[in-house]
Amino acid sequence: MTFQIMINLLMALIWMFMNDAWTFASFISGYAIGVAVLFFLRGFFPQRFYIGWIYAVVKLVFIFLKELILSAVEVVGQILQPKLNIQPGIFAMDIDLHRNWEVTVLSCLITLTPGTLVVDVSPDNQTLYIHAMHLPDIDKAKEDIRNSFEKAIQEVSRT
Amino acid sequence: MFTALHLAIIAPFIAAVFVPLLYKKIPSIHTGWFVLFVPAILFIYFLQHIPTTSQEGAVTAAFPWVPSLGINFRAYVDGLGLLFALLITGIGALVVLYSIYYLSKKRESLHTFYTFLLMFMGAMLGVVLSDNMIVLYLFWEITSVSSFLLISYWYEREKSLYGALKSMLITVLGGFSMLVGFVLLYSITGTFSIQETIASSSEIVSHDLFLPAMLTILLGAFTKSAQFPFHIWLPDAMEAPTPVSAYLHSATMVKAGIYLVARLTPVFAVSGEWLWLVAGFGITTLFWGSFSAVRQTDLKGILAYSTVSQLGMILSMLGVGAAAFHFQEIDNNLFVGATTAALFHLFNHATFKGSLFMMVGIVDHETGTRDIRNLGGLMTIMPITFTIAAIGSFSMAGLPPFNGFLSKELFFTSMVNITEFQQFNMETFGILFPVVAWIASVFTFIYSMILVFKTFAGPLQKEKLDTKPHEAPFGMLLAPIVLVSLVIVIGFFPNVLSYTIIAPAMASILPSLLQEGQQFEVDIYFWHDWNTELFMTMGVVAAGILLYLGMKKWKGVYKLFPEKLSFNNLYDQTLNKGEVLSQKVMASHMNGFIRNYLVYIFAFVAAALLITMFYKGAFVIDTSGMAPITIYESVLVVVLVASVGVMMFTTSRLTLIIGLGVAGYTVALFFVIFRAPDLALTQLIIETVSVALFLLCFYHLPQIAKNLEPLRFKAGNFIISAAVGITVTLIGISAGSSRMFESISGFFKEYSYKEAGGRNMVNVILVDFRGFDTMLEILVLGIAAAGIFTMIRLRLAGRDEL
Amino acid sequence: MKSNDVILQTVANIVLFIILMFSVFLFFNGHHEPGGGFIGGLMTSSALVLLLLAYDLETVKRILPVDFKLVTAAGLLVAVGTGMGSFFFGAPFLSQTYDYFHFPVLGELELATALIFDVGVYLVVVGITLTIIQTIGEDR
Amino acid sequence: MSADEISSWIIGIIVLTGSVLSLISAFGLVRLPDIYTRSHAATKASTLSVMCILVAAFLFFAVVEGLYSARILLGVVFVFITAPVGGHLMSRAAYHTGVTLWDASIRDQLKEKKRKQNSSSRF
Amino acid sequence: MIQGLLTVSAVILSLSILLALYRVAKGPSMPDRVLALDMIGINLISLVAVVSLIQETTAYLEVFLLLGILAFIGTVALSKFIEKGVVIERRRD
Amino acid sequence: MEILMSVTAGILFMGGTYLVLSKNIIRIIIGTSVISHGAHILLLTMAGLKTGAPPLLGLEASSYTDPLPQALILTAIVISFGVTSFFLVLGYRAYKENGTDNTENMRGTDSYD
Amino acid sequence: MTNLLIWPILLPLLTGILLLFAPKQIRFQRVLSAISGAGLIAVTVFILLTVRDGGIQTLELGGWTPPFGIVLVGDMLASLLTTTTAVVSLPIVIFAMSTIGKEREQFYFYAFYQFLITGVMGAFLTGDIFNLFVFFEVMLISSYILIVHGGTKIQLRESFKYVLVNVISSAFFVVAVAYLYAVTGTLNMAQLSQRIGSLDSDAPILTVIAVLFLIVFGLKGALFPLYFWLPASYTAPPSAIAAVFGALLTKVGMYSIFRTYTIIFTHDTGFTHQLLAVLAACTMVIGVIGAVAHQDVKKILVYNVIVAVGFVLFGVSTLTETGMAGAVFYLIHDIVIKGALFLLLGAMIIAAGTSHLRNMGGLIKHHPRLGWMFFTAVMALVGVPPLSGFVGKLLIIQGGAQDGQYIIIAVMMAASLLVLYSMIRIFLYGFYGRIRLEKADQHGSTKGLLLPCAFLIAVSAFIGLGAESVYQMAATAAQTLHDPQIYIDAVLKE
Repeated sequence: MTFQIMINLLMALIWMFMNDAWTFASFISGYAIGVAVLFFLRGFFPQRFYIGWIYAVVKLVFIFLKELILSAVEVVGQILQPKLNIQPGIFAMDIDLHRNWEVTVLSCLITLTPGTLVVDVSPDNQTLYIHAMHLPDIDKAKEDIRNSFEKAIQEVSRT
Repeated sequence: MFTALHLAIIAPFIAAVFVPLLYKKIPSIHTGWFVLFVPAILFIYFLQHIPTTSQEGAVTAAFPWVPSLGINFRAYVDGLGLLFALLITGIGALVVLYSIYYLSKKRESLHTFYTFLLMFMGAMLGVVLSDNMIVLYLFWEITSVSSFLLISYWYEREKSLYGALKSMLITVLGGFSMLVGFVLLYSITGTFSIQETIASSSEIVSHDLFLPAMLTILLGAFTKSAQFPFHIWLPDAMEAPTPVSAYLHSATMVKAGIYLVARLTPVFAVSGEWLWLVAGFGITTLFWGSFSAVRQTDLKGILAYSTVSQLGMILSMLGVGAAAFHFQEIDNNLFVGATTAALFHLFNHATFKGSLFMMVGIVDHETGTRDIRNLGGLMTIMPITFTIAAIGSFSMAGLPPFNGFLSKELFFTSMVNITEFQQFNMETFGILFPVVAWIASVFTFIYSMILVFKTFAGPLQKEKLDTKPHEAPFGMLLAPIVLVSLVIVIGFFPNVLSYTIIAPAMASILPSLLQEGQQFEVDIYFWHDWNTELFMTMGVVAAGILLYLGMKKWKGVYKLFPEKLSFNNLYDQTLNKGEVLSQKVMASHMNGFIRNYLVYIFAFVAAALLITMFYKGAFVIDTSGMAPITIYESVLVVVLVASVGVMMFTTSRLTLIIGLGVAGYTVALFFVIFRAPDLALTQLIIETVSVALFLLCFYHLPQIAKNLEPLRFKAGNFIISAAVGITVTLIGISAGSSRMFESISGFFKEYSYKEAGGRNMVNVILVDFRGFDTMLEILVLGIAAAGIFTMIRLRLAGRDEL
Repeated sequence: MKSNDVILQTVANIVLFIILMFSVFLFFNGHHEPGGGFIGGLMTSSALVLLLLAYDLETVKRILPVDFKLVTAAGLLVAVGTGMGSFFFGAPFLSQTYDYFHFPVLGELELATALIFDVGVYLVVVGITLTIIQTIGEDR
Repeated sequence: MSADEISSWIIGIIVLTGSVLSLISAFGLVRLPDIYTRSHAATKASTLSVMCILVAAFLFFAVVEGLYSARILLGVVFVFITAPVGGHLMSRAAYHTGVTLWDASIRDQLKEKKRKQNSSSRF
Repeated sequence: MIQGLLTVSAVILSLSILLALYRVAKGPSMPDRVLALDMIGINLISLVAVVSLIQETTAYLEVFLLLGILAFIGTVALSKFIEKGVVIERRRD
Repeated sequence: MEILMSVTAGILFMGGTYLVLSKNIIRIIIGTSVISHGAHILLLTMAGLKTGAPPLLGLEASSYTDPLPQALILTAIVISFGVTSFFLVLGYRAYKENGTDNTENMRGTDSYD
Repeated sequence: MTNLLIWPILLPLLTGILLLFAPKQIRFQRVLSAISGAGLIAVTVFILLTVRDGGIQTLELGGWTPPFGIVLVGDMLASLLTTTTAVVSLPIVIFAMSTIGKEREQFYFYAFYQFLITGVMGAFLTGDIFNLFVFFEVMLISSYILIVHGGTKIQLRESFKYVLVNVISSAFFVVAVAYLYAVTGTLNMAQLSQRIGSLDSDAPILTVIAVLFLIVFGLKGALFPLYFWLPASYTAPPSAIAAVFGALLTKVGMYSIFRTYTIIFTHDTGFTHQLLAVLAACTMVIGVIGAVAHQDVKKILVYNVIVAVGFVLFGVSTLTETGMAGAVFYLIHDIVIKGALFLLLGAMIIAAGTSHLRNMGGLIKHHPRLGWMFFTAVMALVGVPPLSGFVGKLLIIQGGAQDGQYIIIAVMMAASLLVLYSMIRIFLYGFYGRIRLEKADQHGSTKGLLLPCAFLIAVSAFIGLGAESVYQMAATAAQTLHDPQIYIDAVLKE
């Protein structure tokens, strides 16, 4: 993947050389041409095309944003209730991710999801301890986490 | 110009430098022999000046020291100066000679002794031969210092140190006072030259500072010449080796005060205060000294008080002599005689007192004691010494045919004459002078007798003496013999002195009385008819003998003066109480508790500023041109105040640091609001780093103990801190309301980009306009960091730091 | 108790570079926009502090085997040296100058000696912050 | 209404939304019963609020000054990355120093885990 | 008009800072305070942003990011301190 | 506004002074920090508030705030940072060595005999 | 030549920085410090001569015309003080080499020392009120470290107090500058002088600010109700450090009062200078009380430092040329002689193994040179002519008399007497008196320690005997102070 990016950059540089134009605009156009070329030749590389990866990242970010907004709304709702109607608690959740950054991203996501907050990670990165604002409807949250977040992250980390 | 005269004055100092060298290099010869040359040569040198001075002339030579301040080493040899110079060198030579035998080559560290002695000699010459008051003061202080050193010569003796300190404190006190007097005189006349001051004496009298100047200078003279009540140092100074006592504390140094009075008589004598003060203190001292001398049991003590008394006598004569200034002619001027008498006695006193001291030294040296209760019967064992003692004492007592008789007679004459003076209430109270003088003379007679007869007559008390007494070696006797011969010679031929030395000296004291080419009539006669004075003398002898014989009966009188009330005791108590008091003062506030110090400091800050402010009416409010208050800024202020409040009252250290963080961040926000982006950035980061540092250090620090401070303590703190806050605020408002000038910042706006090539003015100021500040500021940081490193790594704990 | 700092460390790794880039940006920007040697230096130090927070002294020392005391001294020397540079031109101490230079690729750039001075400031700030923090941190 | 006015209205409203969000989250901070629930309020709502406002600022400068400031966006990203981490660290610290859960909490699986480890802490 | 809106926002933000400050003051536990601080830090970003909008100046653009960074570092430091008592560990075993 | 800021600075001084006057080392050190905040605020206030745009010529405003006090404050801030950190370490070293964080027990004896 | 004035600052600064690079190389540290010290003397003397012959020298740092940039002003007062500082700093550092201990030498002692000198020099030379603050800070932070250097219990305890007081006073300094800037809108001293001098009204707020400045500098200079921090903190560090403190630190505070109260705050002298005079008198009194109260030799000397503050400031408060010349003269003398005395006491303590008079005695027997040097120094301190203390004191008295301050003159003379008393006690009970230690059981050797002391005493004697030339310079300095227009013209070149 890194290799792909390097080649792409090189192509942009070559494009600039050829045009003899050292501007940002020519860089962008060179880069765009490079992307196109690479897309056609993607079969050459053992890994998947990196634009796809970028797409995954972007998707992850959007999930992030969406969850953030939802969660904020929910929290606001809970705060503004005249009477606090919550049953908080901490629950453990096993995860299926190993790399440090994966765990990190997941934790961040969880923390930004409605009603959940990672309190601790077990030393072997296998279990997250999560505080929930309202424990009774946590099962759905768990499902959400498993289905959307973990999957999105795995999508990103897939090579 | 540096002349031979200067060299003569400086010579002893130069010699003093070489003394230690000689002592070290030539240990086989008593160092005194080398030293002896100095005074001897100088004596001869000064003798040469007699012809000049006896023609009313004066030798002067000026050498600049600090000319722009009017301080010049102007040596001035006139009659008065020469009289003293001869005394100093002459007696000096004899004393050195005496000391060669008195001080053991083996036991004593002679180099220090002779160094000090020579220092003293030079200083004394300087005092009497300087025309410049400041130079005079210079030498004056050196006499005090060298006297201190000589008194404390045997530095392991507690009493030496005590006496040395006492003499130093008192004489230096006088010296300082005198210096102030000189400065006051200077501010009247604009010159430090004594002669010039004398020349302008008529204008001085009316000046406001005349009296203060006179008083302060007199204080100097009185302390130096041991006048009542400053005489207390002199008896204690007797701890010095006897040659020193003979030299400094009878013949020369104590007479520096007399010299000063005589020297300045032309300046001050016109005023009545001078007359009363000088004569009054003199006569009091005369009485008190002689009265106290009688009760002494130490031979040196007797001599000390006797010296005090005699100095008082000379001073009183000088004082009375000042009356002469109120008559413009010397013809029929009765009071001129007083001055003659003073000078004559000055000389006489040096001779007989010097010999007596040396005599006592011999006795002490040979018997090991000076206590008259242990002495007696030495007459046969030490006949020469006895003779010396007898002549000296009789002269002192005022018996004929010795010189003391002559001066005593002249003294009585002047005392009697003063009652006829028609000014300054003399006609009313003047009668006190002859009366007191007579009583004092009686006591003088008594102690003179004690001196002779208690020591040499009566039975020998061998058991009380450590050694077997015998006559002293000839060398030791030589000096006193010379002196007593003078006593006799002058007794018979007083006029040897009168025209060579005394008349010129009088011309220095009473210059205004002389017309051109005139001279003083100073014929001194042995016989001057059956007059009051002679009867007084006879009365003295009669009463003296009676009282001496019946001493046991009236000695109880002394019990009326308890030790507690004495000036000596006053001195001791002042020192002790002073020390205790100062310790109390210090202990009361310097208790090492930093909070108390801060309370004082803050209280002073607030008080000083607020008082100034309202005393000067500096408080102003001018709201024009001020920015309006908006609501969110007010909220920020509330935040800041709240955080301060939290910090003030929390007991959790983490809350404290968080409060600080909040305050810091709010300050940063203010920087944002008030358009200071660089500041905001810096403040934010620094605040964060500081917080991190605090946290780092908290690992090492304990939690804050609760309830450490009682409520009163806190209330006090609150009041003080509120005062500080109010002060800062009020001045801030006033200063902000009274902008008087345009700020210089317009320059930066104009030139930041043009000249320094930067658009961020603050940064340009930091790195260019005021780059120097920045350089130092990073230096501060660097030092702080290195300091922290050092503080943590370098631990010499447990080591005893001296 | 030993705790798992995986989240912190991972985030710190990313954030570190953002901060460092930002600090360099602030430093170079200082002459025209808010920023400069102090702020840049402090920012760099913050980055390193973050590293220290996320990891530990040993690790950071391994990554950055620098004696920060010497950095401080070097910074001071640079700052003072810039000042002394003006001696060679007979100008008063600390005289700064600047000019515009044309560089290939980069184009027209302003270069000011003040920038070198600022480098000194930057070095000192970084040096002292880390000296202080390391020393205190090592003290037990 | 001109385009400028409209855009400034929009920006204003975004800003206001952001600040209201922040107020609510502050309110939550005060109102919610224990540190963990407060963490929810603090991390989520205020992250959103700051993002709103920063985006508004970005838009403002883009519209008014024509300045597309990447620094603002970088700021957004930064907050976005760090806010959850901060919340996590805080609640972890709270937990490890023994700050108890609200009485009404119904489960604590971490506690069971911790009991096994039998740990001790400084506070 | 937008100025009015912005001022209102600034006030609201200030108020929320005050509220958080109340939490800082009250506690009860240290993490509570630090949490509130973290939030103040975030709110400060907002506030600075609003102020720079009010002043219509780009001078504070750096401040946003910087505040974010510092708030983060501060929070990390404080939480480490609370949790471990040590801000910087010597060596992690 | 200047008056309000003067008052604020005064309050900072008051708070700082109050803290400095207590017996505890930490409170004292923090008190000095608070005092220096007050001093900085005051310096800013004294220069006159809000008289123009931030002192960046790039903004091309018609008037700017006085940049000089800002530079001075910056210097002062940095210096007080250095001093504060030194003081802090000094405080804790003093505590360690003397075994107390109560200044009343740090008097040191002054003997007069 | 342009940059002449920077050298007294730059030389120690550069030396200090270079010393930072190799802390463990003791030989390098020593040699470089000594060379730099000697160089500093040469440079400052050269400046002194230049100023004497060529009038006030200025250096506009960065080439920015005052009042916009920072300007260094070498007038007579500044050059005299820098020279004296240089002359004192070299012997002290040489003294330190044999007393301070290897550990301290390895931990930047010399560097801190050089930085301290940098700060002192800069404070004397700067012509900018804020730059003065910065130099104060350089000096102070170095002094903080030097006091605590070594980290013994007593050092830590006392330096905490010292730092605290100074931090607070620095804050007040900033505040004072802020007020002054608000009212006058400038920082350059010459322009301040010019602006304040041009005021028609009496500007009461300036009086308040003047008092605030007096407090700030009084705190550094140990003026009467602000001296509490001084005694303990000056006794805590080793002798060499105490010497540099006693000789220089308070002097910088005094110098600043000197500067501000002569060229800046001359609008309301009836109030401000009378206040100064009264405080000066109180300072003398409290100083001698302290000196008399103590039996610890260091404490005695330290309180004498306070007395000297009173003397000098009294000279300043008279606002007469004579009085100010006296104050300048006395200031110079006091720097030299306090340095000498602290060093001598340091050697004495090493010889006696104690600093308490009760436990000393008879040191003269085995340390005659030390003893006589000490005696000479005491005489110089007291003002016995022809040593250095005399002329200054004389001039101050004269100035006081011109100003009509007779009561304070009396206080001053009484204080001088008690100074004598307190110091001569050290001589009497330490050097004289019963011999406590025979040669065999000496605690430490004073070998090599006497040379620096002797040098300083020789300087003192030189100042006294060569008073004419020194006086000429002091008078020039006083003239500049008395007539700020000279200063203004030289700096602003209008």
